[in-house]
Amino acid sequence: MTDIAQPALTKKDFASDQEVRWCPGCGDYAILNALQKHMAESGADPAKTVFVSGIGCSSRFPYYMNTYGFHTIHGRAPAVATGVKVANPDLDVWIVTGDGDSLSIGGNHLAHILRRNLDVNILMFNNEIYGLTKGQYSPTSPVGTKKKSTPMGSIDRPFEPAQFAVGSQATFVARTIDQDMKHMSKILKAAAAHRGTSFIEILQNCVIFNKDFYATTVEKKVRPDRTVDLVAGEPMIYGADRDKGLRFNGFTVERCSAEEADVWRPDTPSHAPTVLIAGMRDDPEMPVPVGVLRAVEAPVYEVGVNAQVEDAIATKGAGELKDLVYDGEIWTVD
Amino acid sequence: MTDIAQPALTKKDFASDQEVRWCPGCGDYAILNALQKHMAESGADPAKTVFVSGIGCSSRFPYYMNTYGFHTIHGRAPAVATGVKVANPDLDVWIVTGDGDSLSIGGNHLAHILRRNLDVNILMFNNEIYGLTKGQYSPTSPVGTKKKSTPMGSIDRPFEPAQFAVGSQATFVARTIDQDMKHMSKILKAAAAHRGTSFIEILQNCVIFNKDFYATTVEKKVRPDRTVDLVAGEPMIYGADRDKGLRFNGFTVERCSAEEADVWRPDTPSHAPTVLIAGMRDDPEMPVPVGVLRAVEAPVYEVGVNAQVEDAIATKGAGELKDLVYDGEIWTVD
Amino acid sequence: MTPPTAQDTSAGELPLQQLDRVVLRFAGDSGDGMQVTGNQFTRTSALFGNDLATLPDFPAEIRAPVGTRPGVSGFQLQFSSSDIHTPGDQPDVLVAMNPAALMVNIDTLKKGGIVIVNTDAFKATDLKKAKCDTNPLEDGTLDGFRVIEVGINSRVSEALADSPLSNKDKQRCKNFYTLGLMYWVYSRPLEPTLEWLEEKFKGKDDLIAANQTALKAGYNAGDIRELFQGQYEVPKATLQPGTYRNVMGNQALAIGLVAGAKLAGIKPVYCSYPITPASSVLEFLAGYKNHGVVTIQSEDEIAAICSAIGASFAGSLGMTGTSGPGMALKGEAMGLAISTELPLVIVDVQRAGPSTGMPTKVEQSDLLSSIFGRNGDAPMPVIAISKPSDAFELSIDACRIAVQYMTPVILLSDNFIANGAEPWALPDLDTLKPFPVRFTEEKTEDFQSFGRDEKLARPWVKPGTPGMEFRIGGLEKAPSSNISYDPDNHQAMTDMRHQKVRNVADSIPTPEVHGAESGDVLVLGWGSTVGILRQAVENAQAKGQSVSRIHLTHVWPLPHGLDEIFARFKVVLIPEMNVAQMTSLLRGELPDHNYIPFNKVTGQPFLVTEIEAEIKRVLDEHAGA
Amino acid sequence: MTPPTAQDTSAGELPLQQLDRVVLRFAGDSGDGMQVTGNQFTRTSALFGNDLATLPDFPAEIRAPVGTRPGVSGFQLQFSSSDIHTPGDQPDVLVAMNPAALMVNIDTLKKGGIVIVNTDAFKATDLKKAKCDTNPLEDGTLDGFRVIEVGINSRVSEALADSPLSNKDKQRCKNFYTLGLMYWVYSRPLEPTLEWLEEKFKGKDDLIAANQTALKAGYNAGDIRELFQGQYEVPKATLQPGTYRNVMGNQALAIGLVAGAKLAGIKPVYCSYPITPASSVLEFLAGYKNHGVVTIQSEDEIAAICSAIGASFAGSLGMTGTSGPGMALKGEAMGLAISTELPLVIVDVQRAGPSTGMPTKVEQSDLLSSIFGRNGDAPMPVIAISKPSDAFELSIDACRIAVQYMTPVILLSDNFIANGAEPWALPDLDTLKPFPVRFTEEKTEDFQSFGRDEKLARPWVKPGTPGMEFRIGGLEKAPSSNISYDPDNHQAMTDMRHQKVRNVADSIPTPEVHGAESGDVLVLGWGSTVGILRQAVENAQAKGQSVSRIHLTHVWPLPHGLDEIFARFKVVLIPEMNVAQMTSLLRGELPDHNYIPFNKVTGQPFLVTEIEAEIKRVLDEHAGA
Ligand SMILES: Cc1ncc(C[n+]2csc(CCOP(=O)(O)OP(=O)(O)O)c2C)c(N)n1
Ligand SMILES: Cc1ncc(C[n+]2csc(CCOP(=O)(O)OP(=O)(O)O)c2C)c(N)n1
Ligand code: SF4
Ligand code: SF4
Ligand SMILES: [Mg+2]
Ligand SMILES: [Mg+2]
Repeated sequence: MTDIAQPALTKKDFASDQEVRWCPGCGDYAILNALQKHMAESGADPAKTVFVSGIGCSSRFPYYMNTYGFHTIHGRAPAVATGVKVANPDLDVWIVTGDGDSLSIGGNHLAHILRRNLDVNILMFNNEIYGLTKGQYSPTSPVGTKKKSTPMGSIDRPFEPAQFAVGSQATFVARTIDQDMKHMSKILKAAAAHRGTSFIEILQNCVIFNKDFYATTVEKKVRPDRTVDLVAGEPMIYGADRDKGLRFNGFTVERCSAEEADVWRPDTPSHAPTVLIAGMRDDPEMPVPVGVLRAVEAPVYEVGVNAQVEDAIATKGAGELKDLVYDGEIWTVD
Repeated sequence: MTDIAQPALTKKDFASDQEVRWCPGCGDYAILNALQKHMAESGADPAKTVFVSGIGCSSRFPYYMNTYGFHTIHGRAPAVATGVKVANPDLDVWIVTGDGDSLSIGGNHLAHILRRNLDVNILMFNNEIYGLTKGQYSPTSPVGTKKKSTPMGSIDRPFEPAQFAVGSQATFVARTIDQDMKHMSKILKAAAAHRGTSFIEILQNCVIFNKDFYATTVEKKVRPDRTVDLVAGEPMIYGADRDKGLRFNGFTVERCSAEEADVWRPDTPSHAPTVLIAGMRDDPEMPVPVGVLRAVEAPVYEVGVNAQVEDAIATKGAGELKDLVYDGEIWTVD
Repeated sequence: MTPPTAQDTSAGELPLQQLDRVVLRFAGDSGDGMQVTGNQFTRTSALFGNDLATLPDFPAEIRAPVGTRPGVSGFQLQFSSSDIHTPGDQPDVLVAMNPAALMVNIDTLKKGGIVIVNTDAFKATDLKKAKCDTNPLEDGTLDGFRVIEVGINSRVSEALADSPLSNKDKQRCKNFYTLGLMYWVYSRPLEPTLEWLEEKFKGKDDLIAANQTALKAGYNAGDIRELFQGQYEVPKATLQPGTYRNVMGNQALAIGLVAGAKLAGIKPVYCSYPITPASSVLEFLAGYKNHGVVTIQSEDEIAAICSAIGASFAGSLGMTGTSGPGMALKGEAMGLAISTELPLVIVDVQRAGPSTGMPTKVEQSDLLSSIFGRNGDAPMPVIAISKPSDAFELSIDACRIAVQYMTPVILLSDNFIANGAEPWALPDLDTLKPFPVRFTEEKTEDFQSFGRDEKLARPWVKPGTPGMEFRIGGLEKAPSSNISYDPDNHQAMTDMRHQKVRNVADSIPTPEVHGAESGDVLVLGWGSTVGILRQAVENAQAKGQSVSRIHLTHVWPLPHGLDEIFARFKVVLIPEMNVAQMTSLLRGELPDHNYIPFNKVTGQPFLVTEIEAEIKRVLDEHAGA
Repeated sequence: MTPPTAQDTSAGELPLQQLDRVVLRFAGDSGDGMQVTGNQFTRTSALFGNDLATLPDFPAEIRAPVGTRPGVSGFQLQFSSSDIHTPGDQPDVLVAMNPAALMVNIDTLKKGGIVIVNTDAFKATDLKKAKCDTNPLEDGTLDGFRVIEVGINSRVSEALADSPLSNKDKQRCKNFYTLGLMYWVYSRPLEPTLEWLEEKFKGKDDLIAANQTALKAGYNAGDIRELFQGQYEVPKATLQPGTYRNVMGNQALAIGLVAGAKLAGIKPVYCSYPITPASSVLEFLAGYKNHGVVTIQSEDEIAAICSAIGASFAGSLGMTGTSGPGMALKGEAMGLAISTELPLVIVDVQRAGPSTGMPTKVEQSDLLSSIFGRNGDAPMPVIAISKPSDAFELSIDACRIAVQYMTPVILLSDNFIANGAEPWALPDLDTLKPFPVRFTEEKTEDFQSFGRDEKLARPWVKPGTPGMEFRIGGLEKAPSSNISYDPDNHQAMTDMRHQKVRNVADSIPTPEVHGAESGDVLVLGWGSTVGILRQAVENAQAKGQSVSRIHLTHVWPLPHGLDEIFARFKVVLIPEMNVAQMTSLLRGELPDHNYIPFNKVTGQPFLVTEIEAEIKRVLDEHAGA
């Protein structure tokens, strides 16, 4: 929303005085870095910026931003943020959450903020694990995950976050990678520009409890061949040599040569291309899609809510307390 | 699951001795009727059948079935049913819920039972309203719904239940209509036959608080032109004269003549056809799809959970209490 | 509007008897319009100048099957020429529109009371629906009552012979026929209802005409008059002078919340998930948008309180409302509001529990869970409304405490208050004391986000204020608002949170003792029992018994001065609609007194006679001591 | 395994001094392996035959930045030749691996105590990380202590010169060097740890060798020995004869739940959502699948309790576990279990609150919310574990009460118990009394789903049983289990639910009074304060003070006989890690006694000396009275 002004503040101005307390090597550091950079570059006003989070390693985020911040309770950040944004639509509200916070305990609030389409940005740090509680599997962990509470492997089929988001009527869905600063910056910018709820899944390395997931999916060495960056209006191309492509064939996605690749259109009215592309995650032969997976326009909740108040005032006149109290049938006793 | 046996019991045997207490004319009666019929016809064993519900008009359902029944708390039926089914996989478990119960307060539990794919059947009575609390709009009410709590019209964009379900990795999604007994029976049969969680949305008439929604969508007179019954392997045809058809064109659905209609394949691996078809609901020009919207195979949660227990016993031997207590480093003091 | 006169010029030949008070109960099928009938009678009596109290009694189902007992809807009112405080224990007159209504209510009718039955609704099928094996009009059920049989259906048909309405629609005028009849019996004017009908059915002239005709036909049913052996009159009461309106508890509460926010000078944001009997607070507030009220219908109760907390964090006055099951869900978030010290008003319209319980029935059983029902040491003030007409003031006070002390506040109401209507002596709005919020906008030398003022409240900084950025959360914090695991800090913050809530007692009045300042028995009440306890104690006092009464509105922290008051009585008798929760609370807080609990947990209010009997029992046991 | 001997044959020239008890604290960075060190020392001492008690102290963060104060991890243990009950108030010896560890812990060290510092970790950068402006080794911080400086890093490098490990990996053996040193000082055998290392690093021979070498190097560091002026010996304690193992609270609790289900003869289904410090109950149980244990990691706490309720409905023993914030979420569902009268065990491992609070710190502040924290009158038994070794028995008792009374039961533990380890005198499993569930499989003439046995428990019918189909739910119900809004029925059911829970008291023993049966002060405790209170009271008794002690395990309903016991003392002193919650409870229930609360809410256990001082204060104030 904010116009890109001459950056009066630097990245450092967005760092709070709190010591950052994630494990050394945790992917969260890079995301913090990217955010502070984004804030500075987009000319954000710290006084008008609010970070709201739930509980988890990721949710410590607000403490490290020199903006307003609210570290709430587990899973409820979208609900708290809804109150913040409706009460004061001028605030630039960012939600920071984890895969457990947003898709386990908080799944319903996430779904509802997405359908309401508040103009906020959601950063979901997906490390496919519960970090803060020391390593239990999460709703994004693949079947068979052997962790503390699942010594014989997890049984539940995971959510695919982008599919969950569009199933909840999300208007903006994107995915990026903690270690890819450039990509992260690009996605943050796109999300900030979107009017409505932006849902960004950030693949994040929990070096303590789940670094294997990361190593086999998006770590630098495997990234070019294991991910595809989808850019609106451009062909879907990937590979270290950018020689691989993807194309749609009815209701499947196929690998093809770069030349044969289809153009990516995240603004397609139907959810279909997003769910198709997001579905590739199930298939180890296919790259993990990153980039903007969906971006469509829809009315924004807090605007509608406040517009009704204004309309009511415009039509009925600004109410006085006496209009409410001295209302209906009144009689006097002397 | 149950073999179709010679119906030893009749529909009446599945009616409990409780007086049914819905409003006269409520669509819930027809559904109750259909269920009792289905139970009798499928040769169900009342002793092995459990109905679990949340709270709402719809959720009174279990009281009227002469089976085991649990009327739980608002939104939590899927969680309770998970415990029932895991504890005793032999029971045939049915969840009855409303649009508020399942998609407002209970959205998260619904999503999680769908991803876990327990072998239970979910009947979601969608009347696009909160009936029991006397008529507030629900998460399936269209934007602009003017009801008690929204005198100026609702602002939130609704969920589309089928899209929400597939976004939550549902393996079976269907939709039917309270007043169409034949269709309901067909869908109930298909759902019962599905191994995994079957999610059935039943468009239901709340004659007291929301009959208008019903009248303009699926009431008998408008139904042939306003709905399309999708049948696996058959062309997508509808209309009073069955002269209208639907076909896919890239990521859109188009109306066409019956001859040009595409064949419906609810077992397509990708979610795309389901979300495309379900998306027609937004478009007043398009019919509301009913029938089986998705049906794919996936492992079943309670089977996996109990198999791990059996595997553990098979490999480690059935544990004795002393193995747990007298474990690790033991020493004696005399 | 000035009160119309009560003159029935056509009463001529029959005697007119004066009564001090009458308890009337209308009962019929939910479809029979008994609530409308009751409300019209109430309204007319209020305009006429009686004191009155009402008790609507809805069926649990939206529309139970016609003619069945669970489908019975009732409305009881007491109207009087002197002060009254309850809708009356037992009706003097019961109007029963069908057998189910008769059977459900006959046990409450006063011995020798009048029962008016619609004989047209006592056919075999009607009796079957009501599960009557024999006809109660004939089987002795009504022995000992004065039975007035009226074929209301036929009479309505006759009266509306010329109406173009369908037969079904004509029969829907039955309730106005009945109302007309009762208006005649109690010498009430027809005008207010005739006018109301014109307003209500504006544009539907046939409906207006038919209902008005039915009303008049009932009023003028000369032959029935004979059966009553005369007409009654309940003269005006000498009410406290003032301006009045009728108000329901939930409405007064909603208006109070708006008033509170206005007095605080900030925007009210009410977030709620519907639940019986709290839903109408949301619905009323949603109608007040031109007062700057923002309402959100949330996805559940947890979201509702969290959004309200978010709104308060952003500098508005966050509010949420629910009933028991919803309260049980909000506990964790209440802890967050306590820990972050944000203002918040949490309305709990209590209903019978546990669990889903009996949603349409009354109970006071959320007292202890309001005070203690959260993990950790998590104190918060709790206020209890006693009746519709003080909901306004106490809602304002909840807002005041919330913003002055930077704390969440629970505001308890109940089913009886929520749906009960009574005349409200309208306050002089100029006398309401504003308590404007002053957001902290600049950092003084020693500024701390969790610094303290003289009340121990922390400063309220509104996001958007330049240079004041800070972070808060549910982890324990140092005064700076930074996370702290320091042991001494946790002790200090815990003590601070407790002391702050205790300090609220400094800002609330010691409740008045009604009756002698000392004596044998002090009857202590809180919440919606107020009218019943008042009546019972006044009756006991009139008999010369040594009984006084005190009623708590601020139940946590307890107001100052109670210890001294209790010490002046031998025993404190505590009637409650729960299992002795206030008794436990008082024993824990003020252990040095002799408390006697008296409990009723039937989903129904106490009867005045029950309280009187208990007072007598306690006096017999303790007066000599 | 038989206990190894404590003979240090190489101690030769230095004096060997006998001590009755020693309190030792290891402190270092979270990466320094202090928990392993502490556990090894504990294990060796247990095998040797000392009595002991431990107190691990984790940092709040998973991995706080290296070298910072929040990253300090500590482990305190007391080992003794006589009975001890606490890990000790103040360490006699502090091992500090870096400046942060020194600074965080030095205040607790006994005046004149020994502090062993790793001087290699006191470089300028280390000091900066620990926020030390000056070097505490030089600035007087350590005045009054005996400081033993050891360059542990260099010594480890030297000792492992020949190891093929990387330098970094070599330095990870520092903790074993330190452990070796302490083994020498306290004449502990090396064998148990040498063996443990082989087991632990099986297949990684380099690691085994390096750690073993480091351990021995520490043990044999001749020059350092001089600094200690001799070796100490803490002889074996005369422990209660029996078979022992070490057990952590959460593990004993998990085993107890399995045992309870086995004794009930039904399948345990534990449903939980991870939360500190309860997660490991789920993790332990997930490892017991071959015992027929089913575990579900649910999507949240509400789902967890609901699935557990579903499992109980289906005829298994549903269980769930969490900590404070999760408890606050489960309230509504607890009400459902109460209303449907289904057995259920709800574990609450308490942590410091309110809200998120201090998740890794101890508190007892969920007492009142456990008892009262649900809408409506919703009574349920509450049991409180006191220490790891009785977690087993009380978990069984929770299961017993749940199935015998058809009720949910709350089992309270806390952070201190959960992660604390202590020797567990293993029970003779043959003496455990089974309480097999008998499902009702046939309808007798007067069968009712909510009929009652002599305990007032209702029959348990298992879905799947032919001919017994019934429906239940959270609405009020008649004995038939059909929905009922009948006023008298609600009163009767409410009374029944209360009485049933009260009846549980008939099945639990009156707690023992430790000390004289009457006197001036009775110290009453519950939960994890048991060891500290026992020590303090024994100390006071040894001084001849008129003090006795009682400890509650069943906190709701209260056991019979307390009234009589309390009456024999002038005052009842109630030390608690909350703001006087037990005091409130007892005043409400047994109002006739003089209760004195003594509270500490720092997230840290009481010190024995604090309790002793308070006993003295109370005696001074009340003994004369
Ligand atoms: C009500 C509640 N339940 C459980 C917890 C414990 N808890 C804290 S964070 C967390 C999950 C964290 O996982 P995720 O959201 O993925 O964040 P990460 O730590 O991986 O960044 C859990 C279960 C809690 N704090 N509150
Ligand atoms: C915790 C809780 N919150 C709110 C309610 C009130 N409530 C009962 S049913 C209901 C919604 C019903 O809507 P739906 O699920 O669509 O069912 P319907 O009545 O329309 O069949 C609500 C809000 C409740 N009983 N419990
Ligand atoms: S546990 Fe994992 S997610 Fe949490 S701070 Fe450490 S590395 Fe990061
Ligand atoms: S309110 Fe609506 S949904 Fe409920 S019983 Fe009546 S008609 Fe049916
Ligand atoms: Mg995570
Ligand atoms: Mg509905």
